Amino acid sequence: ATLKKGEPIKVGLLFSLTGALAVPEEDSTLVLQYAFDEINKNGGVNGVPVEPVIVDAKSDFNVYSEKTKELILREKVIALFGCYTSASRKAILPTVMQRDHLLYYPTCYEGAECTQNTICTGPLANQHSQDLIPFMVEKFGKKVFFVGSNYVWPKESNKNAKVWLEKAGGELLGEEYIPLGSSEFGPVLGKIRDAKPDFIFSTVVGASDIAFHKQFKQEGFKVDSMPIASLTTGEIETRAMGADFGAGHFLSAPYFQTLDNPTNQKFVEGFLKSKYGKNGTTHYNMEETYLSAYVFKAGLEKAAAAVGVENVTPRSIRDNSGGIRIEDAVSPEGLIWIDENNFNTWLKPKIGQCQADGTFKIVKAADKQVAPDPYSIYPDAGTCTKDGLKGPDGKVRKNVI
Amino acid sequence: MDLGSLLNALILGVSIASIWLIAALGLTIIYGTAGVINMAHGELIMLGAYSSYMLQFYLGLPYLLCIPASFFIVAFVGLVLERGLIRYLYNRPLDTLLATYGVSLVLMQGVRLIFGSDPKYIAAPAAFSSNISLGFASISTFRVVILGVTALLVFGLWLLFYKTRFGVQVRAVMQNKEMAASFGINSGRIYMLTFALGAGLAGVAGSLFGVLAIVLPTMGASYVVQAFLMVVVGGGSLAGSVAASGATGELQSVLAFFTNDTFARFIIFVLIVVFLRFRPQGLFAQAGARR
Amino acid sequence: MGNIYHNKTAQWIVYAVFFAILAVIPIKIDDSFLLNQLATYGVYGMLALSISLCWGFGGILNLGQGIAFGLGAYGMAMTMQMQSQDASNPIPPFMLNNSLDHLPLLWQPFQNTTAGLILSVAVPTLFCAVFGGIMFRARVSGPFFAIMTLAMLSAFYTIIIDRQPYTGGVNGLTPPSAFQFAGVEVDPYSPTAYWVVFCFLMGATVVAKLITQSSFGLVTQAIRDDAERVRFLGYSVAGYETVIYTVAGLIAAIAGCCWVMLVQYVSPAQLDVSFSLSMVIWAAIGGRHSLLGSIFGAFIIQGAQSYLGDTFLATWLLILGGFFIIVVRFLPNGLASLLESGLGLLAAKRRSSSAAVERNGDANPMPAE
Amino acid sequence: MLLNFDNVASYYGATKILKDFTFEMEKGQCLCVLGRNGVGKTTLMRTIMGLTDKSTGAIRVNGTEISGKPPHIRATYGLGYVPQGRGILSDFTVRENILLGTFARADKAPEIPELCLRIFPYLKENLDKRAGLLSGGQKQQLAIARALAVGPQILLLDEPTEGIQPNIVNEIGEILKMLNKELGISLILTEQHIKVARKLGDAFLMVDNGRVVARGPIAEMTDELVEKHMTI
Amino acid sequence: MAGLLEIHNLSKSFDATKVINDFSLEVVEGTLCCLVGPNGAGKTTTLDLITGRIKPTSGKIIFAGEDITAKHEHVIARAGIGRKFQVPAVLRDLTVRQNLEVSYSRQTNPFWNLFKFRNAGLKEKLDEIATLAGLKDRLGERAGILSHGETQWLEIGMVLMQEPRLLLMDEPIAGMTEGEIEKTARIFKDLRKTATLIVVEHDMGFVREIADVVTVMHMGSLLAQGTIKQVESDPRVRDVYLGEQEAA
Ligand SMILES: Nc1ncnc2c1ncn2[C@@H]1O[C@H](COP(=O)(O)OP(=O)(O)OP(=O)(O)O)[C@@H](O)[C@H]1O
Ligand SMILES: Nc1ncnc2c1ncn2[C@@H]1O[C@H](COP(=O)(O)OP(=O)(O)OP(=O)(O)O)[C@@H](O)[C@H]1O
Ligand SMILES: [Mg+2]
Ligand SMILES: [Mg+2]
Repeated sequence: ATLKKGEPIKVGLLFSLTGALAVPEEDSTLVLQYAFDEINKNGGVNGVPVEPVIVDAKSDFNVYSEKTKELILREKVIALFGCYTSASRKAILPTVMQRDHLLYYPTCYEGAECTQNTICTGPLANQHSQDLIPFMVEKFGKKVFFVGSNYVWPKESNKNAKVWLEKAGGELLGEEYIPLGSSEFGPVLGKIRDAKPDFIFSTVVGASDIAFHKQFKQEGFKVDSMPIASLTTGEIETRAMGADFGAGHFLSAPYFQTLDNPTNQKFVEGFLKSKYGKNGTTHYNMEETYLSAYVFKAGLEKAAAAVGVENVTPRSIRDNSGGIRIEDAVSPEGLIWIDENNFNTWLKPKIGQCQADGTFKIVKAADKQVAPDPYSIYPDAGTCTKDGLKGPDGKVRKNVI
Repeated sequence: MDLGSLLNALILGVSIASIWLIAALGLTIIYGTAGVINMAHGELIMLGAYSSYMLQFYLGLPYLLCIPASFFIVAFVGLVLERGLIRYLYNRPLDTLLATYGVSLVLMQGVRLIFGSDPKYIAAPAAFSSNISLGFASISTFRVVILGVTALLVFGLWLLFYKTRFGVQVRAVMQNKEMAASFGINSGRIYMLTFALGAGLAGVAGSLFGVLAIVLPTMGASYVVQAFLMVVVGGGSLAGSVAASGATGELQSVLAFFTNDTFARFIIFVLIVVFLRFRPQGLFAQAGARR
Repeated sequence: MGNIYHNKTAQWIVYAVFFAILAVIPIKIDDSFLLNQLATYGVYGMLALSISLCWGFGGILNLGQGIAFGLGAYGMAMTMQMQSQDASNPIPPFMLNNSLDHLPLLWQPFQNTTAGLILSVAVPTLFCAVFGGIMFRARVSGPFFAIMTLAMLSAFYTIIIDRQPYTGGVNGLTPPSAFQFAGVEVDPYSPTAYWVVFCFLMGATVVAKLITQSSFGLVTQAIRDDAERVRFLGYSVAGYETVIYTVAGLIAAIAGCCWVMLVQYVSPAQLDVSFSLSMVIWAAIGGRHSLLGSIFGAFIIQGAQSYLGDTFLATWLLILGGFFIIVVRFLPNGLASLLESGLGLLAAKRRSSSAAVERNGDANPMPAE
Repeated sequence: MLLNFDNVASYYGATKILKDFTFEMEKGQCLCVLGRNGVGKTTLMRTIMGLTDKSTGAIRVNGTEISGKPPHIRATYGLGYVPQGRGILSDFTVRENILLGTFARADKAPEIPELCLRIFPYLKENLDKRAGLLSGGQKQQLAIARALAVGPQILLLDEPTEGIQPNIVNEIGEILKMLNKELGISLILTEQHIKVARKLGDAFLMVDNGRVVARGPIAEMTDELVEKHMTI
Repeated sequence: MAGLLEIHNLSKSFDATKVINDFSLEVVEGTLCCLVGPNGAGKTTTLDLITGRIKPTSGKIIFAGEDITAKHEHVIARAGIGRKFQVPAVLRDLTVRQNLEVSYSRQTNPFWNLFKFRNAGLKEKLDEIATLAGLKDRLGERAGILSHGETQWLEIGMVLMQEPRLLLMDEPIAGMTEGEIEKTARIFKDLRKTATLIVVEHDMGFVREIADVVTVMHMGSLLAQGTIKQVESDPRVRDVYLGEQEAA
């Protein structure tokens, strides 16, 4: 895919608009449309408007794979924005890599990947809980219980959390994983009751997360004496579970709707008032997705300047994206930039406490941007560089997923 | 792993069983009487949750009234479904599986179009978000409520099916429609009522699950397979479903106590296969007819 | 005389035409996406075919065809994954993340491509033979067997997720490079990949057709009708059921291998209940009693999902659901029965004009043959 | 006229099985329906009950037109049906099967009439046995008992003595005669045995190829007729 | 001379009720044995036991010198025992022709049958049997729509297609016209030349015409055995089964 003069820049939005994944991913599509509208209104990218090609992946990994091919081969988009789950990302990466294309993956993930074709604007596992665990240990006590959904991201996140926990002098009382989508937390809560931790660290996702918080309260647990510190329970979740089930719990994220800065106010107001704001809220995942549009804009412009508009390829955008900064004036969460080696994002994780109305009060913010490190807990695997994973033997391996 | 925790796990097992059972009740009625494999059962549960949500959100109906109201709303949907589609398929049981799968897609997407794909919230009385402690055992009030409702429904269904004329009629129709009709039973009406009843039960389950878990257009999908397993393992009878859910609930709770949730599920699935290997007709199924 | 739909020669001609059309596509059309897409449909076609064979002809409703498909796909993905590991680095990256420091025994045979391919097909087939054998001997049948396959499928699904270090868990396996056979890389977007799938689809269809026309096919149909009675004619019902179930499993396993070759990944989603259900739906919509009809069902439903799905974003599922309902309600034997009754009408017309004399009909209410 | 068929045709699917059926039957009569295999005797019974796919023409019971009515309504006009193949509900007990008969009773009395059990001692002793386990002949007895429980005006008997042991066959013959003569229940009976027909019947209806080929008082059933329409 | 079929001290109980009680029987090759007895005497159950449909509580069944007591249904069928059921059991969704074809079970191995497209000798046999059963012009019909009598004939045809050494006929003439009964009697008498038959019937006229030996069962046990004359004059048989009139 290359750009043609006078034609809009086509990008693919690959999210699920139906099925189980539609809850977060529909918001992603909406916010990206909003972002591109905004960009187009302000003169487009490199002077050319962006035309998002929207497809529905139907929460079905087979469809993700098929639509990826369609967007790349038939629609000839210059870049893809898509996926919310690791599983769908993994499903499409072989195709993306095979075509040497470019995927903007706009949400948090576990890391341990080093490809030459992705740019991620969400927090990595090593950034996510770095502040949260010490904060909770200090505030509530040393003893913690890990609960997560049974898949890769929670497990990897927990491995990171364990590192921070050890540093903070905490003690892990137990670790439980619930099948994805399950809404039965009786047995797990029973174990937690027996273990009596000071707080719970949760990486439960989606509908399960909501059930978890509800049953936590219904089973008589008290948020004051044993709060849940989560990496996922954001504004959509707290609203869906009913504010009184969410109130008092903690979330670590780079963005909260209540962040108090002019850029964010503009973003929240502008978005909610626009035709894309029908779901009535903004949350961290949306904001990360929003940022990816600007990262793309900057990357394309940089690449065009470097190789000439006609020669811009997805790969050249990626290669020119290292070090791109999204300044306070654009980024609702504040300044972020893309790492020059692993193409993940430097950002400031923040900790919010859920209030009675479902919004979050920011109780702590990192004082400076934290570096993304996809291999933080696997130092033996090597380090991720621009050209691939550099192993301890000095060999560079491409496309490691 | 002291005795108290194990006891707790056993008590929890009863509660899990009641959840599995109430999800399976409506299906038991529909499958057991009409032989209809209703893949839309999960979506009927979902409709129950949404009815409660609507009644509460738009009319301000107290939650406890939403439960019976959801029964009637979903029962009505069931009635329409039966009259409009299912009744043409009674002699083609496997086709009902496909047709109702289509129905489930329509219901799911219809609800999504109307209410959006974000989760909804049903408020329950504050008294329900607390727990009851009995010495070292503890259980949430809401789980007790579910258990109570389930027990009540099972008892009511038992009365209805085994102690009333209607029950005999239903069972007659399910065995041989022509003969039942030849002896003055209006089989169309019976089918219609049982289907509505089964749907209504799904509605009750939905309004309970909406509080326990989440209200989403896709929420039903997770219940339908497990409900199915219960009905078939139980052999399609009321007692069978009760026993099957009871056993599964306890197993799930105790196994999860000793291992983890995912593995507990795996074991349960395997046990179901092994069980059906030795009792291919399910629990409480009578030997086939002679030739 | 009679309905040409039931005429064997006519059926074979239709088969030939169908495959001839599929065969000219890569020659006439140069669109790598379309080729890859059609090849994927071909894989779905094989799955629908296997369901038609097992359910339509054998009367064994299999809601767990994902097992054979998934096991085949996992085997193939393991083979491809090992192809992209070199000797200096024999352990797939995801295992390192799961703190495995040597290649598990389970994975070792897959270092050899041939062994991997053989295992990919043999393991699921063997599983079907053993599982089917045990169940059919115990005379599990009808909805009970369907539910068992469903439970078995769920068991596989859960255990694959739970054994993340060996299986990649929910994320599955994503071999980073294309399949290589005898040193040649099979580009999934190339006509080669298309041809491979095409040949397997055609082969499977022809074999399935021959099976249904053999004596075996007749006995199988009799079993579908009344298994109990057939035993007293001297046939081992369990034997027949196991064979047809296993053949269907074999086809699905091959489909699984082809599929991974085309999309380069596999995940537990391939063993999800909804995927196995869709296979049944393809067959049902196309016409489960017709092999070609089922394949056709897979093509049109997947085609509609690809091409109409985005046009009717919000209402697509409504349309799809409505379509199922209408087909099932009015065409119990799927779209194929449309053709059947169409041709039947034609035949009837022909007959009535030639034999109008015999109106006052004698002994037979329905003309025999 | 108790039962009246006026130019009735009856179908399975699109296939016409009964053609131009016209006959009548008086109250208290015993009508024997005769004919070879597959001529439509069972179909006649099913047409009366409304169990065929479609029928045209007029069927009247006691002057009431019933042909448009569904089977469960027809049953309440006092039709007791003993189908061919018995139609026993195998998951029901013997008692429940007989109770089923009472559902169509005009008086809605939910008790088993004493008559039903008196005739068949085996049933009386095994009221709680699952009916599916009965032997063939026992099932046949049960089917008759159930039809009697309806308290019928007309008893439709489709080969009622099939598979029943000889001494009970005789007994059933006696019982039918008793029902017919003493209780005034009208009978429609299909029989393959000319002897039985001659003994029990007041009138006969000879069917061939879906049509009435002869009818009249039983005395008019000549050997010639039998020869023509019953032998192969 | 040893019998083709020997039943030794057979018993069968369901739960508490003893349905077959120490029943023994020997059927000599080439004879036609009629099994009679009151409703519920255990005749059908005996056939179920012979064909392996249910397993006896105790006792032994020997066919052609081989113990078949514990064998599966299809093994027993292959050994040469064909059966017609009391409630006619045909394959209702298949055509009449297919019903007969399936019954022509020379080759029963599933693997062999995968490669078999044409059955030697089938056509002639099928013609012959279809004619015999009077179903010649209904071959294309779905078996499910046949009338009761026609179904009986089809099932008899199916058993004949099997060409078994021993035929078990459970009430073959129920629902047949008198003419057809005569025809059946002729067929059975013909069959005796090549096969052995056990016929369960209540129609004493028919029994009288065809039986070589008559065995009377009562309450699961043997009540009487002998020629038709002997049996008919046995007071016990008259008492429990025949009734006065019939015997007269
Ligand atoms: N469901 C059906 N669909 C089509 N044709 C049918 C159906 N049922 C019966 N028939 C046909 O109707 C004709 C009459 O059948 P019916 O059962 O009334 O015969 P019958 O006189 O009772 O014979 P029998 O003495 O054998 O019981 C037969 O040719 C039969 O094939
Ligand atoms: N599975 C079973 N469970 C309980 N009782 C049974 C079972 N099978 C048969 N019986 C009983 O065994 C007895 C013998 O039945 P069987 O069918 O052998 O009789 P039959 O001699 O064939 O009678 P008929 O002449 O009426 O056909 C009957 O009383 C029946 O109720
Ligand atoms: Mg008849
Ligand atoms: Mg019998």
